Amino acid sequence: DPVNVFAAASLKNALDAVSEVWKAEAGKETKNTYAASSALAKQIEQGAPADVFISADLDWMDYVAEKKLIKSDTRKTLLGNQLVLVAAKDSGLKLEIKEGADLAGALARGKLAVGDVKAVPAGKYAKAALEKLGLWASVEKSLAMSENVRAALALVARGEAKLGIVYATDAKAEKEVAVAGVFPEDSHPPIVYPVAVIVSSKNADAEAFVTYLSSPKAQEIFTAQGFTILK
Amino acid sequence: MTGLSEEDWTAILLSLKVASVATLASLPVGLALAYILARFRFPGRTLLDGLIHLPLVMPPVVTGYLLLLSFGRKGPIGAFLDECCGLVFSFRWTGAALAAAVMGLPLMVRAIRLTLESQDRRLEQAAGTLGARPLFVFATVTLPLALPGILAGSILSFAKALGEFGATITFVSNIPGETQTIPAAIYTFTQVPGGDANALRLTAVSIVISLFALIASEILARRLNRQVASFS
Amino acid sequence: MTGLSEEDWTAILLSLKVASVATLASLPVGLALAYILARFRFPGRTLLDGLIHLPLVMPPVVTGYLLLLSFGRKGPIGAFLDECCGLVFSFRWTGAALAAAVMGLPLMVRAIRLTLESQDRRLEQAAGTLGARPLFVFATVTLPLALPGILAGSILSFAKALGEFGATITFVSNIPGETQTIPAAIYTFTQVPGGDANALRLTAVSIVISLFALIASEILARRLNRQVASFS
Amino acid sequence: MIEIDVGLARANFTLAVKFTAGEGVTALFGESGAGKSTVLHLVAGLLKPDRGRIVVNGTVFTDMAAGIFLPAHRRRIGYVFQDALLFPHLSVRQNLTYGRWFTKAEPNGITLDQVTELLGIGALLDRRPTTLSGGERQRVAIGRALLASPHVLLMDEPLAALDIDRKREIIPYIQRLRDELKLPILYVSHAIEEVARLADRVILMAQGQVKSDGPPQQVLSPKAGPGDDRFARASILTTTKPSYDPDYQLTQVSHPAGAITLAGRLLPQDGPIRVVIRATDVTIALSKPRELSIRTALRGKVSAISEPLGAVVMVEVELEGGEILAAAVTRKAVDELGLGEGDQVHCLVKSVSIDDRLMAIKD
Amino acid sequence: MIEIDVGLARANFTLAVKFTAGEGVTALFGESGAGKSTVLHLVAGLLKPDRGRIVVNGTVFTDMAAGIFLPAHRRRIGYVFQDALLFPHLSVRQNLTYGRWFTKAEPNGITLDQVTELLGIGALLDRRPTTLSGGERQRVAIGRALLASPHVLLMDEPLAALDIDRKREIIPYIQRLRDELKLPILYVSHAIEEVARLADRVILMAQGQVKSDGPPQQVLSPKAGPGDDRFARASILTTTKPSYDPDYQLTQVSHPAGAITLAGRLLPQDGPIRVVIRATDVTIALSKPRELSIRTALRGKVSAISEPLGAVVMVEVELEGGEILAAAVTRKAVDELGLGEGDQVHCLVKSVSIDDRLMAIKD
Ligand SMILES: Nc1ncnc2c1ncn2[C@@H]1O[C@H](COP(=O)(O)OP(=O)(O)OP(=O)(O)O)[C@@H](O)[C@H]1O
Ligand SMILES: Nc1ncnc2c1ncn2[C@@H]1O[C@H](COP(=O)(O)OP(=O)(O)OP(=O)(O)O)[C@@H](O)[C@H]1O
Ligand code: MOO
Ligand SMILES: [Mg+2]
Ligand SMILES: [Mg+2]
Repeated sequence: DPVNVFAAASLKNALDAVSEVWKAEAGKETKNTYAASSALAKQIEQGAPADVFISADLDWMDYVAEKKLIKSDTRKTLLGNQLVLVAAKDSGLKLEIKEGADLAGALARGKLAVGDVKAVPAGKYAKAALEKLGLWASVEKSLAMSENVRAALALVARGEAKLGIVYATDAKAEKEVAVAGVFPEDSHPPIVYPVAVIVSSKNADAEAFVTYLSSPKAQEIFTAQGFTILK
Repeated sequence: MTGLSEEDWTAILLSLKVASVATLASLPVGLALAYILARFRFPGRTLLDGLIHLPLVMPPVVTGYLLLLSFGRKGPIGAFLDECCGLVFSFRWTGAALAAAVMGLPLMVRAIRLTLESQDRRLEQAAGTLGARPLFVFATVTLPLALPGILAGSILSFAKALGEFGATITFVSNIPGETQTIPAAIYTFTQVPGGDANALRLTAVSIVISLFALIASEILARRLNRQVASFS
Repeated sequence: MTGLSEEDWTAILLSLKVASVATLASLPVGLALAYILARFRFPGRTLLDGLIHLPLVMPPVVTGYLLLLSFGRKGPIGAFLDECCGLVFSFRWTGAALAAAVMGLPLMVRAIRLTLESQDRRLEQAAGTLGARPLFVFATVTLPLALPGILAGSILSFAKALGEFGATITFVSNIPGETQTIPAAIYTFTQVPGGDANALRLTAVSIVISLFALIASEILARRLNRQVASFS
Repeated sequence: MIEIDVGLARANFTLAVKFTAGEGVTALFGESGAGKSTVLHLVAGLLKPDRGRIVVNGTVFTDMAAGIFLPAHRRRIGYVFQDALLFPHLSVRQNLTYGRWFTKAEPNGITLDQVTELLGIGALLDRRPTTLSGGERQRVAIGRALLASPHVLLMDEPLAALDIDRKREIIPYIQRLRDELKLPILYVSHAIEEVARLADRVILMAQGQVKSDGPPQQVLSPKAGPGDDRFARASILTTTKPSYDPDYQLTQVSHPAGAITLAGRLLPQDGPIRVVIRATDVTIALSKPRELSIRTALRGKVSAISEPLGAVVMVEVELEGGEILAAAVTRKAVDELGLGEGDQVHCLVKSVSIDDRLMAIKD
Repeated sequence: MIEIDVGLARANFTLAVKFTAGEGVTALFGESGAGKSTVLHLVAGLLKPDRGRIVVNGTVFTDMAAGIFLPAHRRRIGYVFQDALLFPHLSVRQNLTYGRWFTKAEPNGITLDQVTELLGIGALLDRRPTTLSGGERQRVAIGRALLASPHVLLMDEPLAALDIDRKREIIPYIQRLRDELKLPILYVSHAIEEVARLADRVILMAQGQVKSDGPPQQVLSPKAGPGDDRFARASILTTTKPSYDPDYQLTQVSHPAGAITLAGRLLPQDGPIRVVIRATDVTIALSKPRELSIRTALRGKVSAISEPLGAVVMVEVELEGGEILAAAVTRKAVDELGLGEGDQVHCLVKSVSIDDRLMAIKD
């Protein structure tokens, strides 16, 4: 049987590639199901036939862990990501992001597109970082929150929003935007993608796949997509 | 040639199956509800009406979540149906069909109800004087006269089923080959860089399917239209 | 008491405004489209019909994205409307209303079209013989006779507007007080572990609003129903 | 046998009728809005009265006090509605045979072929009702009711939209239904001649009430006539022993007051033959005239002359044998002839003015 | 003035009619399905012919060759439809006044009060059409058409659902419209008497074709009559100089062949007065009779006797002055009286059998 992987939607490109390599190497298959981490977590709670869960943030992995739905010994933190400030490609805008940076000035009364600061992981990180850097108050009223980080990116790419805060992985692939600045690592909680095997899984290959996710081959694919590998 | 991957085709065929089954399965239910709402006054009627509209009023994600809670493997209805009839919805294509049917139901019911309410009820009464029992009247007069509404309701429901996403992905997730319908596949594409072209291709497929369904319904409707009077 | 925060109330009032404006604004458009589809045969008719159904067929997110492309500040229509009439949709509640209107349009058009197609057209012709110009006939005969459909279409559109989420958040984002409607607020709650209770509270508000709308429409409809013949 | 005693209150209209109608045709007669159609709806079970009973052929259709209300489909009625009410989604043929689903082909039943032949709708069978002319629609509605093998017929102005030739073809058939199948028939019509010829009993209605009720001789006779309309008055004479003269194609029937000549040949029928004579068709002569084209002269003596109010007075003549014949005569003629009660007179009736085709007479 | 020359092909029916109808009432007469309503639809602009022209009062309504098709709302017609077609969402009052929106109150126009009075629908003004009886609906439909101040009236069996009293009240009004407003009126009816009294011209239709077309005298007269129906035959005499006898409430009009007595009083009108006499109402006498209640005896000589086929023959009498009067007489009477062409006869007509109320005579 293929391994049923429930993964945050933003991992699709990378994870599909890893699955392919794994299939070629180990002869085993996975079936990858992508959705918002929140939806996946609740579905696992309701008995979804998942073997492996990869969340886009800690909160939802903690949620399933608390309900004792994952094998805690298989949990690990797989990947990291960076938070960047993006602007339209032709704006030529560059901004060093630090305490006291003039983000509001750079916005010039335009909108700052982010993921939903309560709901979407990228949004939550963005809010944490802005607060940490003391910029929150100056831009709070300018936020345009989206259902997911890709939608936020689209707003910048389409010129609707002046600036956006997204993952480096997304910024990298969108030709219409340029990275205007990178948020310091310590300005927000570590951006992590935790992974674990589900308690109810009876698939013997599940743990093997999780292990494979940390193999050099897999890591190469992840880094190529812009993810960082956490030690 | 088409630029569609095998996975795309799987999603397309699944969507067709889900939308067809959802429409057909919700037809009798929609018809019964429309009939009850159109023809009877009883306490709780407005509540029933409100209930039917719920999938429209609630965000699809909430509908999906409520479906998950009630029709999931651990939900009360889901567990019962599993036990009694071996009918499992959770994380199956049947669940996707259920979600689509529920989301399309208010549209189906309204359309049918509209034609039922605009019918000249004296025709039913005339059928009664000829000896037809109520059920026969329903089958031979009420139902045929409501066909335009049934057709319109089916088309709306089918189209909605093709596009339904929020409730489906929340209820039965997005499992390739099982619950990954076209909209779920599109969603996945939009969540990663560079997926837009794929998303648009699939969207186009949806549109073509719905156009075919529309054309078929128009042809049928034109046949029915004869019953409306006009001098010319 | 109600357990509703100030932000919740903002979302509720906004949702009411958005749903009302969306319904009212789409009425004339829906009416015109329904009339054209019901009464005229022309090349491209099926295409127009298909176009109207698109918001149903496409995942809402895609609809929202297409709205962004066309009605956004940089979109061709959006730019034009901004320039000519100062009408801006992006990140405004007007955009949320536009999204809701577009999503509800297929429902509105179908309902109106159904009643238009089941009308006895000889009544319009009778009005013509009495000297009424087509526009007057439309206003005094066609329109009043289509009221049940207009009412049904409005209710469907209003309910859909209350529940619309995917297209709205994609098009105009989720800005508290400006574009954060009830569903957007609910969505936010559902994405936070433990937010379910808040989400349900807001959902209940939506349901209550829609029930009120339904009751109002039922009362109106009962008045109109007199025109259907029956012996008893 | 139809027994009705019901009450019904509507916003603008109150109905309270009570009558019994035996076998045969009972005509409901009366002005527009009098409540004729409402009575039929009540008998058909399409309307519930506020109070009262309706019993037909011994079956209790409605009894509000006992909480009985037999649904329409169990009443075995054939209803020809005032506005046809054909099923728009069915072909003419399907409309006609709709009632057939619920009745085993009854031995006495009329067949589809007979109905299409009688009503002249053979060419319409595959058409849709919306493409029919007004009269065609009405004929299909009649056929649909007949083919349901009803035990009671309710007919609401069934012939109003038809041309005279077609009317004259259909009326004898309704008479045959009445006579052969012994169906009770409730028949609404505004045409006195139709009513006079067909009805065994006439119920005259006005404003939801029965104003007059009895055999047509009585209800349509001078004293009880509806309104002051001389054209609405007719007398009905009971005659016997028809004999046919094939040379002149005339039928003679016997009446105590003299022979009555009718044009054409009577269909074979048992029992007495009713001849309806309109008051305007009767001429009064003091002596039996000669050199006149009139064939029928009935002896009698003047029994009453109505109040001399307008231009026309009604002269009632008690014919030999006791039946009353009414004649409409100008007041001037009464004066000039010096007519008074008790005078012996001859009542002249043109045979040609008696509409034989309405009487089941065959040319 | 209405000029029609059109063709129309339908799946089961082909229409090809050509006729001209002057001022006054033109009756369309003919069996069910003959195409009468179709002609009205064409004149109203509710139907496009395949070919042909329709010109009314000098205005080209339709000219297919020239690509002219005036829309219905610019034709200024008043159309009384065969099935009423009231607006179900409007009250009776709103239905009645619907046409008023498009016409400035015209000097000659009839008022709402007059219409409700004439049609007896005053009590219905606030009702909905679905709650009306069949006859009430039809009356409202007539009122609605009249109130639109039309320049042409199209009436499709407008009186079919009405009782006789109501009919007799409405007909004189239609005559007044004809005479005072000089409206051309196309009038479909199955009732010969209605047609005979009202029509200036009768178009007899069958199977989509005009079978006969001319003044009623001609179309409804013996030779050209519809079918073999003696009841459909009537003669029309042109009379002058009405004089009224207030004592007896009788009107006498002059005719070269003798005076004709009518019951009641003529409404004041100019010009000659048309008297319609049904063939079945004429009795032939060889000598002028006495002691008879008949008031009218017209002199003339037999000009033709129809083929002696059935029981009844038509005797045509050329009255003094040249007009023809048809009498329906049994063949036996012809033989017994020894009637032959050229014989001098007296034609007796009962005044009471002439339906004065259909003639704009007032009691
Ligand atoms: N919409 C239609 N489509 C096809 N045939 C039609 C349509 N309307 C009428 N006809 C046919 O055309 C013929 C003439 O119809 P029309 O209504 O003119 O008859 P009519 O003379 O008015 O008859 P009636 O006295 O019964 O009303 C009929 O045979 C009828 O069946
Ligand atoms: N649905 C209704 N609601 C209220 N009043 C009604 C309704 N139907 C009929 N009436 C009224 O009841 C009265 C009797 O109607 P009905 O139809 O029995 O008359 P009718 O004798 O058949 O007249 P007609 O000869 O004109 O058909 C009328 O005054 C009519 O206005
Ligand atoms: O009701 Mo939705 O926003 O089409 O999934
Ligand atoms: Mg009636
Ligand atoms: Mg007709």
